[in-house]
Amino acid sequence: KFKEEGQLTPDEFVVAGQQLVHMCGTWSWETGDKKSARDYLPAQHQFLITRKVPCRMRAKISSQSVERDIDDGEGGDSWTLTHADQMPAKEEDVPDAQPAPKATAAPVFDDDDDDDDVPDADDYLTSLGAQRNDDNDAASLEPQGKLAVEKHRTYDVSITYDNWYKTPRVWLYGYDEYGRPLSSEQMLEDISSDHADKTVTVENHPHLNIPHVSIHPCQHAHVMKTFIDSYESTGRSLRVDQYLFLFIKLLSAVIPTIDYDFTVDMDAIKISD
Amino acid sequence: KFKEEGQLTPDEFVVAGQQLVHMCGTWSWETGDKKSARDYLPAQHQFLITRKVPCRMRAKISSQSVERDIDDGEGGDSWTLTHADQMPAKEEDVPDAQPAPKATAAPVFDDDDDDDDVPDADDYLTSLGAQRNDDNDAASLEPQGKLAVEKHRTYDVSITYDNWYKTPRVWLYGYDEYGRPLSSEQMLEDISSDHADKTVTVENHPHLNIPHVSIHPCQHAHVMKTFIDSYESTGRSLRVDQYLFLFIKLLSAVIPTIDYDFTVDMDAIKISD
Amino acid sequence: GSTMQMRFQTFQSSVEPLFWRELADRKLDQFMLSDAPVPITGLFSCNTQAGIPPSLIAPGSAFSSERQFNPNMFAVPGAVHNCNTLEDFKQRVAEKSSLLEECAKQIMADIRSGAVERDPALLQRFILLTFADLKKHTFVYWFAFPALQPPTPFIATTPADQFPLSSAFSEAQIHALQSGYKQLRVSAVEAGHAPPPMFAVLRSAVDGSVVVRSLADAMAARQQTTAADGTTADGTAQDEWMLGVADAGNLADNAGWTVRNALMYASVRWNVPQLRVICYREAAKTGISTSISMLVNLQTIASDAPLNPTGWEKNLRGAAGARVVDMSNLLDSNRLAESAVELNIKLMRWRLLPSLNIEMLRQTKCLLLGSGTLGCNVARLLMGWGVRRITMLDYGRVSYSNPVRQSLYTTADCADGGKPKARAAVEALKQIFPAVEAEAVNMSIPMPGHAPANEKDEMELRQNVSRLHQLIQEHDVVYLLTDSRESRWLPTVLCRLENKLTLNTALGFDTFVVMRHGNRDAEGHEPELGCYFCNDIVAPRDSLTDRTLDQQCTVTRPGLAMMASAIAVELTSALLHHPLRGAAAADTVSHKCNEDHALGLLPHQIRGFLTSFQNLLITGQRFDKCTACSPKIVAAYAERGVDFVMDVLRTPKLLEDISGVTEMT
Amino acid sequence: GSTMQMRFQTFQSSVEPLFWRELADRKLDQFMLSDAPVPITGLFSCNTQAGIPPSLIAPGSAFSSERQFNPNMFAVPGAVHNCNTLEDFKQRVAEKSSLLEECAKQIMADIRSGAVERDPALLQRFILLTFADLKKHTFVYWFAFPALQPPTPFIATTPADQFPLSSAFSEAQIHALQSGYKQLRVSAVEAGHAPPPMFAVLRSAVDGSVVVRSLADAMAARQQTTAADGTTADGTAQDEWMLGVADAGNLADNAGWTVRNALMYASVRWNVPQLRVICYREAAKTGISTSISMLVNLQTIASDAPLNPTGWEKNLRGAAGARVVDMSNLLDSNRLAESAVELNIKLMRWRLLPSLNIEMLRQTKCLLLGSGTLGCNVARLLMGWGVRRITMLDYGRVSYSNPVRQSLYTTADCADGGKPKARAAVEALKQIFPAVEAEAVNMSIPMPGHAPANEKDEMELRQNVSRLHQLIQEHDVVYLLTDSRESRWLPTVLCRLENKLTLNTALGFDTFVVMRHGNRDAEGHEPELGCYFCNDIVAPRDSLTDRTLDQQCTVTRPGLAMMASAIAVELTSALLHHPLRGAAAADTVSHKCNEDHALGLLPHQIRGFLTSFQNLLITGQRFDKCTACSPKIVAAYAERGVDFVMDVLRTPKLLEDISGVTEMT
Ligand SMILES: [Zn+2]
Ligand SMILES: [Zn+2]
Repeated sequence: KFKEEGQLTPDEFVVAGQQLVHMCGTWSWETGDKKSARDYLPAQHQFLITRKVPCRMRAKISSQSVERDIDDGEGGDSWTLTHADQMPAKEEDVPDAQPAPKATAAPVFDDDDDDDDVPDADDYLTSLGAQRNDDNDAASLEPQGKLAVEKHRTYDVSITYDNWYKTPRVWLYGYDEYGRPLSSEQMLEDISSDHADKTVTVENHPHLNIPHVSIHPCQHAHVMKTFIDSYESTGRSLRVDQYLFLFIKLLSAVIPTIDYDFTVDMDAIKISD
Repeated sequence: KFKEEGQLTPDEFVVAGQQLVHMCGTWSWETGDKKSARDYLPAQHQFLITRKVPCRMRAKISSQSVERDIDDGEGGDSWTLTHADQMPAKEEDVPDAQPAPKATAAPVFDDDDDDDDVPDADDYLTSLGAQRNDDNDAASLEPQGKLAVEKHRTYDVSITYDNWYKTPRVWLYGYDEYGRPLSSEQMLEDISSDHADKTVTVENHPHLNIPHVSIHPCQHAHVMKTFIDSYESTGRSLRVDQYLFLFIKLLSAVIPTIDYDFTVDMDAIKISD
Repeated sequence: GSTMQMRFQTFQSSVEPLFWRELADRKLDQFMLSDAPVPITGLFSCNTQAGIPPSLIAPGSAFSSERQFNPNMFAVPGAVHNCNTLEDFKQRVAEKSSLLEECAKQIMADIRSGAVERDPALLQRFILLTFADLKKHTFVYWFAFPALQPPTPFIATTPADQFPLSSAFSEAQIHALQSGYKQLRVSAVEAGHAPPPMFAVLRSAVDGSVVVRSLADAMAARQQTTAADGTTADGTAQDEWMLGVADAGNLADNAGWTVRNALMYASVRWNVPQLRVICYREAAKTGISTSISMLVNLQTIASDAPLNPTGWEKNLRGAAGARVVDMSNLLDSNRLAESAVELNIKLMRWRLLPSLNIEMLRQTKCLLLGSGTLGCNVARLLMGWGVRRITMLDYGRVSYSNPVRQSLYTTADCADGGKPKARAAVEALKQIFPAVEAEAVNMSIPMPGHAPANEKDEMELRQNVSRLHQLIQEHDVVYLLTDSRESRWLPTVLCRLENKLTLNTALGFDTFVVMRHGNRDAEGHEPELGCYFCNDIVAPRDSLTDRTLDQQCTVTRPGLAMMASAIAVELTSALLHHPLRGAAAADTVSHKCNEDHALGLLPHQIRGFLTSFQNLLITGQRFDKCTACSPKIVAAYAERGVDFVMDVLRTPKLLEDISGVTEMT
Repeated sequence: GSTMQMRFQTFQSSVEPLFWRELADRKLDQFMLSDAPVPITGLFSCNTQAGIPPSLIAPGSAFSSERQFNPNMFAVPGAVHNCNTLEDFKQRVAEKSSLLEECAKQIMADIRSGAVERDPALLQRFILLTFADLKKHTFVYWFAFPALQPPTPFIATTPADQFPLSSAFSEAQIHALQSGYKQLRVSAVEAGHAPPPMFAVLRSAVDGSVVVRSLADAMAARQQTTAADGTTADGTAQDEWMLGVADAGNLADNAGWTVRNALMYASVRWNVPQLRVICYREAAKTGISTSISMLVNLQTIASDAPLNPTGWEKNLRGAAGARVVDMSNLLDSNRLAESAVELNIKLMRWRLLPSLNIEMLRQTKCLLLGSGTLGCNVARLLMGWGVRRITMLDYGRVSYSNPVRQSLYTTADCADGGKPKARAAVEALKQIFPAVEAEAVNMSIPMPGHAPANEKDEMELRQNVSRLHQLIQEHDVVYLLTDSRESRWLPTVLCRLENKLTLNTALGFDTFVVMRHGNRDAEGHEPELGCYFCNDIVAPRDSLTDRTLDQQCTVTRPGLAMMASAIAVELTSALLHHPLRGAAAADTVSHKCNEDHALGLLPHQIRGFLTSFQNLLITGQRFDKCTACSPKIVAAYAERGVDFVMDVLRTPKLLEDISGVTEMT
């Protein structure tokens, strides 16, 4: 059935989720808000989450990525996506996990009070008890020094089951380089404008009841079907428990700025095949 | 102005009201609910009222009254009224004030428990402390004996000033023969069906905030103008302080069942002229 | 022969509705748990008509301390004893003799102290015992108009046929009496006092001239005379003092209630064996001609004489007992709302739509499948037509994006994950119109292509099929207002089976369709008109591949839903007023099949195009192989019921096979 | 040369939004005024990327006692000290050294008691000091990750270039390490425990095989060996014990923060002078290749040695200080509503109307004259389009007949004579969409033929003229939605003068008209299109004699107002998106003057006929002698202002004289 329609049943979602958690350590099951639990899913397996996934590049920058229209065969409102097999040309610009930068010296603090990242309005509150280097702890290496840390964001990525569309649905919640939550507008900066305009919305997370960026699932089954067909056309066969790996490939097409390698070895699907 | 348009200013309304109160003892000014006071009227002269005006005949019975259409000169939705000078043919059926019936005997109580005018549901409450004739007071003459009292209703009639239509507006609130308030439906029984269907509505009294039967004032000025013209065509001249006498004539046309003689000597207008 | 024991026409209490509201308000704001007596002011007039009981009115202004007096309305002092509980009320009733006795003593004290001469209203004190059930807006009450009884009944020596004023007074005297008393009352009112309900009259023995004096003045003047009977000191001129009493009574041969205490007063204070009493009555047209007068033998009242007070009002059964009044229709905002809304609708009938069948609409049961943008507006509009029985069905919860477009929700409904929509909608309907009989059903509609996920899900889906069937059976009109094509399938089948009037509304971005599904007529002929699915040869299924009006990611121009909802409801109303209802033939602008009726055309489909503000009326014939309304599909459901539906949920293509579409293609 | 003082990469605190909501909820429901420390659970992982600070996460589930563990997320115990007031918070900050000291003592106690071996997470206790401003949804907070400091800094004897695992381990050993620790964590989780963030490793001196053991097992095994350095009793085989620490750090030449207390632990408990420490790091793609290891010289820690704890997190300025976070956009329902509504509108643009100018609509100020059936619906629809600035004007109060048809009111608004309509409407708008900038104006519109009653009235009317003029000046779009013809006159004149986009809507019983008044174009050319009054030659006056659509006794079919309101607002939106706005030429179905744009035709008038569900698009030219919009009338107002209006109120016929209509007839 999942091959025909690109959809999953709730039970299949759980199976595929178990496989994802097993294979990729960053993913884990969450219970979420008990009041919002869906009874067609086990209480302990309501949705999947992986926290603090790095995202270094704004979509604005990466939007020159090579794109390709996958014709949905019906004309009209075509489903524009950056094809997974053809990652952004600038991907190389994204610093890789290795080599790690060296911490060269004691942290250098930014003395510029006009730093626009630091809200001046909070001066009063944040200066409470503040003394620069009040505990002379030479052995601690602070992350905030600008020389040591580049600007980056992180995202909590979660995958829920959408009972209407019978597909997984992805939700993103972002933090800035100081660990502060991003606004919806800021999060949308990380979505390529093509998708931000068409398929990405800001909605309340069904289990967390907090607004998240989400890819609207109305086309997921359709695209997953295309993916599965394309995958199997190479002679391989996809098991339902591998569905989510392919699904993450789909995400990487729509939101390429997020470092999915952090969560999944994107080659795992070939390995486990 | 009142002759041209059939309208009154608030000040003229007060003048005409003073004249009515002066001439007809049953009418008096009321303050009403302070919160609902209109600031274009003196606090003590918000509206006129006359209480407990008798009404003996249901409109159902009197609706065979002779009617005449006063053509409003514009065709269309003509203003149907029972002309004031041509009171219902059956008016003679209404017992006159004289001769008064004789109270012949000690009151005869209705022993029929099935009497549908007396709510059985109230039995419990109304039987509280009830003992028939518990104080043997032979000198009191009770009104409820059916032989002594015919079925009748009474109405509180009030006249407010309508600042939109710049005319007086009449409101009726009725009681049954036991002094109990009537429902809106019961009150509408006393309106001839022609008017009940067209110009009489049940609305909240603007100063009492209780639903009353009211004649919608949208045609008042028009009809009053017709009345005034007709009155003056006989060579007489109408003063503004006589407006309300004529207005009550208008009411007697729309709601003929109410005994306006009780409140106004309908000939007074000629006398005071 | 010519003497008779006097009898007195009682008051009938008459309470203005505003009085009860004021009592309720004061109970809540001022009295609270206090049941101490509270002074109130009652009113009576001496302008009453024969055949109508004299009223003692408890007016809306009874509690007010700022009083505006009218020379023709007599204000009398009373006290309301408002009990906290019905038990207290019963207790007070048990003690009612002592309550009356106490009041009578006060009256006698005022007589003896001369207070009555300064304020004659003190003679007409009254008692009101109440219990206010503020929840039910019901009031139990009992009035007493205390009358003091002399040792033996008062005797009138004037025969009843000489009671008319004209028997004892000339026309000029009557005129002097009327204008004199009027002046007395007017000057009291002008001085800021209540008009006095008693007065003294002096008729000159010399020239028969009649002068009206206040009681106080009369007392002073009479003290200057030697003889108690009004004879002057020199014994020559025997001017006659008389007592006038404002009399609410209207019987030709009996005095009214106020005269009773007046005679007690005169017995104690006037010190004469016999007195002419004028029962003063005045009407707009007849003047004071209905007044009566008579000579009454007064009595000597010993200072320790028992007062034997009487005066508890009889109830509606003529027995001594409390009365009860239900003011909920006047004081209860829900009832107020109800009558106001009824008025709205009646006005429509009175003015412009005489054929409007209000009662039919009121009894019509409407089932709204979907409580979103369309559902909210349709429900509001149905209430506008006086429809009372509305069932809202939805499965969702109210989310923050809803209230702006879904007119029954507010932000408060969105907190904590949101209230179930159907419930929130019903709550809102009740706030708008408390008398609405609205019910909420929180369930999802089983849909082809949306197979059960597991056993538990299947069980629920099966229940939902049955429940939906039952709901449709129980209603008269069914609205399909959901946001997907496939969710309309099962209701379409069920409505076809049950032959319910079915209104189907769907929105595009700037287009909409409102249609009625065909109904069988009274003879059971199959409908001419099609359903929502008649134009398609593809069975409804998971609508990912659908590109119909009701696309999944519904984005529509804000005004569209109001337009479509309004057309759906107006069409409903027109259909309900047509004798054939849903079986009526379809009108188009150029081809009117139905005789004109006030509510207009009865088209099959109205397709609206917002970009040009145009609507097209379209008639679509029934398709014999329709995947929803064709006889074979309906028969399959009739035969296999829930099992059939479950098969369809799993394999929508089945519909094409059963209906016969598959063979065609 | 090859030895270096060790430094440790700090944690960065990262709080999930749900944590703050949970804290706020618990503060309200459980803690109330208690500020006793409450246990919470933090999370960290050893999968962090270079360049990104290691996070200690306070998750939404931090307060939950039912925990679900993940082998890759390390749960560590913390305590939140939530202060009642900002003053309390400051006080705690002043005492922060002792708070830290206390926690450090607990850690040392757990080390010495062996508790750490049973539960290694105890080593990574953390402190969270908070003050929650629940009204503003603002949280002030300060984390401490207490680290115990040895008397002198720890020294690593391995040079940094030999930190990579491959310098000390073979590939097989690395693999054994990874799978061994994974197994240790998985079995802990399967047993319902948190994964241990520390482990022991034994490398065989014989075959170099690597075995991962729990700390507790290692302690037991090591006690069986004689030598503290791991030498077995017989002295032959020197198996090497090593300490593994789950390390959130990601620097190539520094250990992360968790290693710091781990070294203190080892110094106290392992009783060896030197130890190889594995800073265990693991990523999805790169495995554990970013882990580092080094030999560290341990120290002897006297039982009374000072702990010198450190670890208060630096704030965003790099100074020791509190942080503040404003969660109102996530936790405040008003903000939630706002973003949801914005989404609604953005969806429209994204999907179907790329030209939609959201910001323009948001800034457009709309004045609604009349808050009845039309006004309520128009206001709702404007919000649907994202219009935020809405002024409702009315003079009436909400009565019981209103809520059913006037969609912003409920029965509750009708009590006690009713709230002023404009105010009640604005309150409702805010409940629907809290971010709306709605204002209420309670005033009547001066009308021809409705002359002032007296001086006071005149003064008020004069003020109302000025106020209306000012309101119209301040708004961009004016809706005429009143229920009489004459009340539309003054706004028509003022809108013409101020050249405002004017939408006029009027209802009959089953017909309606929606029209826009003509506007001057940018060059100041007089408008082509007429106004509401252009078709009449009679000046507006007291509408008793009017038989126009907006007849006084308004009775309309319920659906009509929604249709007309929707058309009025949709037309507005189309006009606002046209470069010429109200000066755009008028389209009809057969004659389109404006190039197609997404929002459709721009007709002058839409007349709707409900009985046939048809709308007619009509164009009416401006009438040069119009009693409202003709230049002479506008000039008369411009010249004489309020005085002119007062004359018109008294003598409407003046309008016919001035406009020149009189001469014509
Ligand atoms: Zn069909
Ligand atoms: Zn004009």
